[in-house]
Amino acid sequence: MRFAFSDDQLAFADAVRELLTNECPPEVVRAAWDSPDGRNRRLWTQLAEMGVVGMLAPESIGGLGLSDIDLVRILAEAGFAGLAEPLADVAAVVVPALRDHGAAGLSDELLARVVAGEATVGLGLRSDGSTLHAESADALLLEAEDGLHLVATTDVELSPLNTVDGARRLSRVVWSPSEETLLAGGPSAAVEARDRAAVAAAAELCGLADRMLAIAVEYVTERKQFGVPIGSFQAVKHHLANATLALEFAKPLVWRAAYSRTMGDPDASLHASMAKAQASDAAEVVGVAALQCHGAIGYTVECDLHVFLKRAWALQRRAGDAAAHRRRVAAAVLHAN
Amino acid sequence: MRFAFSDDQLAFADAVRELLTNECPPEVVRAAWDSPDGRNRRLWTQLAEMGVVGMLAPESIGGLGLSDIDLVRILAEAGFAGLAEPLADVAAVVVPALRDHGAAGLSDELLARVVAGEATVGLGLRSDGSTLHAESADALLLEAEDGLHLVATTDVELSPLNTVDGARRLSRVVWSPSEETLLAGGPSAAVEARDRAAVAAAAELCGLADRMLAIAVEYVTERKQFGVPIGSFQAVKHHLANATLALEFAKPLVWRAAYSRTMGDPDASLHASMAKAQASDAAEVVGVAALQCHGAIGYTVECDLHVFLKRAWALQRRAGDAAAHRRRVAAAVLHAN
Amino acid sequence: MDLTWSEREEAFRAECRTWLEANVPHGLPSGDTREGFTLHLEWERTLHAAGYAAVSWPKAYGGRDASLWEWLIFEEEYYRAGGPQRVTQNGIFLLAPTIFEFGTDAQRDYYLPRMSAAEDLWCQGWSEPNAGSDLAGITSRAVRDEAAGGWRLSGQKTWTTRGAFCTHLFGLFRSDGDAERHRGLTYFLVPLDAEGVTVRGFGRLDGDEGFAEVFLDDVFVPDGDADPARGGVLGGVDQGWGVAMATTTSERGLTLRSPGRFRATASRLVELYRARGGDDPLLADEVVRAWIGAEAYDLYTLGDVTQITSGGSPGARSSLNKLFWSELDIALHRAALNILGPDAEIDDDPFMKGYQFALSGPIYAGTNEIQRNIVAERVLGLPRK
Amino acid sequence: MDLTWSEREEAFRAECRTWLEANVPHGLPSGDTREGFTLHLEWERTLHAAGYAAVSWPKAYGGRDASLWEWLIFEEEYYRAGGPQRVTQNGIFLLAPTIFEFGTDAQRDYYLPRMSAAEDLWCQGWSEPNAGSDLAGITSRAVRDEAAGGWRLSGQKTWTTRGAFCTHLFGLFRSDGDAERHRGLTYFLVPLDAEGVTVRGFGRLDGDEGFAEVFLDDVFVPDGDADPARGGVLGGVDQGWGVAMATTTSERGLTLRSPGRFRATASRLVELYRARGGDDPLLADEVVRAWIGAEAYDLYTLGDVTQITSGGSPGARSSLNKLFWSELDIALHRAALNILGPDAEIDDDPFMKGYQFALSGPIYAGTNEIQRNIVAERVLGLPRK
Repeated sequence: MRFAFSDDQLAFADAVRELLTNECPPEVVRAAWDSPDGRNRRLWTQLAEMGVVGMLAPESIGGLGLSDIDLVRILAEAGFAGLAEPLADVAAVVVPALRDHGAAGLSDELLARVVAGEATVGLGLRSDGSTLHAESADALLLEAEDGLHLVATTDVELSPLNTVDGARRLSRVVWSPSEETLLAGGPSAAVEARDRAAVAAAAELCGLADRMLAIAVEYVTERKQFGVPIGSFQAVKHHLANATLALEFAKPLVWRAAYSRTMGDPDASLHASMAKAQASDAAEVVGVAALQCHGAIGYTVECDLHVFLKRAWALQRRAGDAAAHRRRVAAAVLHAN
Repeated sequence: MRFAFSDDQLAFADAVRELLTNECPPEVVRAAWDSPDGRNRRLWTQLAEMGVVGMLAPESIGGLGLSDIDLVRILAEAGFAGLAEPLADVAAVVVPALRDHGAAGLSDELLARVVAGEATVGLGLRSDGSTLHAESADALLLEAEDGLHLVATTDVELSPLNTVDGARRLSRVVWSPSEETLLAGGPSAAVEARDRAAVAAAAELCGLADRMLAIAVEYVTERKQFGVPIGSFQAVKHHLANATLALEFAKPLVWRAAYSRTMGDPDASLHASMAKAQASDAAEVVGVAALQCHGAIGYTVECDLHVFLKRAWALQRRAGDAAAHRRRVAAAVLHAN
Repeated sequence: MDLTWSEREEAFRAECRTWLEANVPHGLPSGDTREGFTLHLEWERTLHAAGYAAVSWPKAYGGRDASLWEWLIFEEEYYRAGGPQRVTQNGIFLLAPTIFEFGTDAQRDYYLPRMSAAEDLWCQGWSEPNAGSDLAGITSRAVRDEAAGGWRLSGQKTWTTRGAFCTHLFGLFRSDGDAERHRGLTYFLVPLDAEGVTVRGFGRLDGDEGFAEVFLDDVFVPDGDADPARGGVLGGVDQGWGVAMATTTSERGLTLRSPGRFRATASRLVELYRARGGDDPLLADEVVRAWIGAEAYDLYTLGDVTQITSGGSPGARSSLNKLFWSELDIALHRAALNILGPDAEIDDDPFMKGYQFALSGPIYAGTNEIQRNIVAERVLGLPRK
Repeated sequence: MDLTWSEREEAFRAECRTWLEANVPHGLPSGDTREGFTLHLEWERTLHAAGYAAVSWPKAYGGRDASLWEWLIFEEEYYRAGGPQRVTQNGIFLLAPTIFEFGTDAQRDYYLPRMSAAEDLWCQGWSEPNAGSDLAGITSRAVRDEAAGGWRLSGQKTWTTRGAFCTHLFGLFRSDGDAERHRGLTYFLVPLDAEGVTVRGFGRLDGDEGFAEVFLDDVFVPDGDADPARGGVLGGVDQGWGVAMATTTSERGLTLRSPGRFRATASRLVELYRARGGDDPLLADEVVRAWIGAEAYDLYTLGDVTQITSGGSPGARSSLNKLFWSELDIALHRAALNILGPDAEIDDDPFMKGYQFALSGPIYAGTNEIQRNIVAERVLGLPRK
């Protein structure tokens, strides 16, 4: 029994944090709001070169052949940086789907290009109803009633949507599933994709919450009112203590969900739902506390907080919100036997 | 438009508070825990003599012929005092039921005796599954599928229950409805009885919450730690501010529910449910805050707080808990039209 | 207790409803953008022409002598009809009550008609970079210019809502630098086109420009009501704290946030639930909680108005009012986002926009932490320290 | 990361499970009543005889040299089997870790075997009437008796759980009256049958006698480990604050509240829901929230133990631990009461009893207000003042 990341895992996460600290500071995330397609190819190439995009792909086609446990910490780092690239969708959902269901000739070649950072694949789950960065994607992995489909972007109709988080370029996708597009039939591949998306979002939410908390701690330590730092007021202390409590007891569920996926635990879906439910709620608690502790300054676009807050609002309700995942836990726990 | 009690109503409530302050201090409530049947006949007679028991009964048989608006403040005073007598059941539910459905010869005479304080009638709603002070009652008003029944206590089988609040003597009642016992058939009388019980409990809960808050305010003003009154700590202030907020925004819903009943408003049931939902939640918030602000002393039986806290726990879940009443509001508000 | 409206009040309601249904513009861009502000101004002038800009004011100032009850009715109908935000609100709802209470006849006669007609547009200048919750920490100063018969104002104000679009500012300045924190402050009225004023707008979290910083550099304002067109002093010199407290009580209490606003949001939430809630019992419970909250706020307000019309004052209880509506507003909008689910992040949904605005509720008009302190200290009587 | 148990650990679990299923007594009256205490004492001695009283201790002291992981397994099995509360807990889980860390060999050899055998029964003497959250406000004093080679203790301790049934007390006394608040305190071990000790039990909200006040009037305790049978000093003279902080960290952290306890409550809650929940989606959601909380606490604890077994220390993070389990315990029991509905007030339901006990969780072992201060100041680094 050992519930901790290995030194190698921590070192990899540190390296990713260092890259993102340098290459993806808040100014870069803000720049994505104003860029034509919201993408940052240079950063994406750097992440691919580090092996992050293809972390779960086999080494034979340029991947790292690592596990979900290795990836989950990296996704938290992406959240911490507010990375607007489609890393969670691609690295945590698309890559393993193409890896595991690569029978169709198309997907093998595509996987290699994805791993190399040359192509991206957008993800469309039925629970979400829209796809991130579909316009800049080369293909789309779309869930239909009969399973997962892999569809060329040219074969669908996209309607872009305005989003609260300007870095998230969402589109509705209109398409028709067919036998040719079917990548993996039956429910299990779709369930796995949904679970992976939920855990990836949960990990990003943990990172986002960590960042919002850090921003708030820094602010309340510096900002003075009534002659003292506002962080010395008990109400402010308790807001941020509550935020810490929610977050620190969500993280273990998220790490465990990645572990269970890696090990093929039969409860992996249950664990994914617990992780997403708790991380969504924690991000809400942390976000509200961080905003409130900032006072009016947090309510301005000049303050970085809103960049992370809006991302969190989006991810809290993607790949199933807390209530939906608790319903799934209820089905497993309360109605079992 | 005028949303306030009249001077007469306030003066009556003040008189009841004065009586209860003198005759029903916490020592008297505690004594009920240890008395054989939990009753205090002297106090009951005094309340009857003041007209409180028969407030809603016609003057012709010794009642005051007043309205639910007059009564609701009195019930809040009963809650404030922690009165263990069955005032809410008798004055708010049984008396109007006998008044309005007095066709059966039995009930006319019984009503006069109830108003005079010579007899009491226990109340058994299907939502509650047990009856307060059934053993000391002369008759029972019991809800069955076909309506309200009036049953002699000698015709039922009673099984006493142990209760958290030792002053609440509860029994399960085993009985068989029959045509002879039917006081008011059809759903409307039963619905009215349930609504009245809900509003009465809500009013008592407001009074209980007022009392718990008062006890907590007094304690935190006197108790010192770290060289200052604990009430000067912001965390303590905010606990009690939250308690005040919950309570002060529950009360208007309770008063309005009594008004709607008096006026025969078609939304009276809806208003009863809003009142009970909000008052139940408010009492929970206030009780938890009051207990926490007391620290260990609140956790002892020597401190009066527990007497009121346990009563509140009971009433929160009687005559429908907050969730049940919100379900009823949902049925009316969300599914209407 | 009487929860019915008189015939006269019902007639007033019918009149408001008819007029509003015929005249309320729909789909205006936010009034906190420059483009939207202009359109909102037109609407304000339409309201004024019909006598609806400030119904409870005397006719002479552009109102219609309506009672406080009728004001509640107007507000309810206004939000029921989907009326747009009132870009005049900081003048009409916050400054005006203070002018009624502390102004001279000359000030009332000059400012109020211009305010109701939306000729003068007022923004508030309370906060400074280092005086937010700690309002007494204000450092902007007013220096006496005896020769010119007035004051010279210097300093920086911030978080002035719609400051970039307004014409006038009201706020506190330190007129006696030696006095203690709450003393030595004076309440000034300042035209923003005065020499020495610079206004810089900046962006709000909800995407609107919304806020402004106002820099004052030796701005001349005459004494009292000597020349209202050039601004002046409201209430006595060095008496600003007491005058400002009257404004903040309005701000926290019902004049800023009438119950009609939340009732209307609750109704729209119910419509959203019916359209998209899918009969989910948890969403239903969340919607009903918020809906009951809106009812509670409405009733609480009726109690407030009963008290006020009987000559009472809500006093520190206005802090309870502010705590409740600010948290209710968030609850109403959060319930909507939970119904919308993954579509909540789509920006053109009015509930998403409303949620973002609602989140500022526990911050503006005195943070909810400060309001909770006030409730504890002044409603419950707990020791200040 | 490896969330599997070794073969050896699984074998240990199987052994515990078998023994506990065969031996755990059911339906004991509360150990916080005199009658129940006697029966619990029998059970403690049965546990000790089978080597289960303190599994992680060295064999010489009555344990079985189990690892911290095995201790977690034992606890999980203990609560899974419905094992009764441990009336020895204040000794075994709170005092013992402090004796292991600060005690002399003579103290360890004398106290620990008697503790695991439930011969000595320890209660804690932290709180005083005017020193609760403000532990440094202790005024009970220890006066040096040079001639007799020891100390004379006087003062009043309160809230000592099961104090009326215990044989020994550990607690802080002011040995240097001139020192500042946190200094000049010494950690004493005191037999309650010493001359000058008076114990008075009093009632708890949940109906059990439970608490006691302990009055000390010139009670003699020898120096250090000079004569452990008569008590003594643990750690150095005037070093009591540091020694006590080690105990309070144990108290807040996992040794007092192992995850098995909450997992077992969560399982019983699920059973209750199945039996009486009526498939109500709101109740299901509430149960699931609490159930996920119990899982989260379990996993968090595994992280803690991983850290401790790698030589780390949770430090101030034990305050997070305490906040979480105390609020989890309430959530678990409140969900049960909501399932029970009007029957919740019926006293013989174990969830009602458990709810009342759970409500003391945010109070004992340092109030949750103090724990939140600690998290803010020592985990997040916010300024103390």
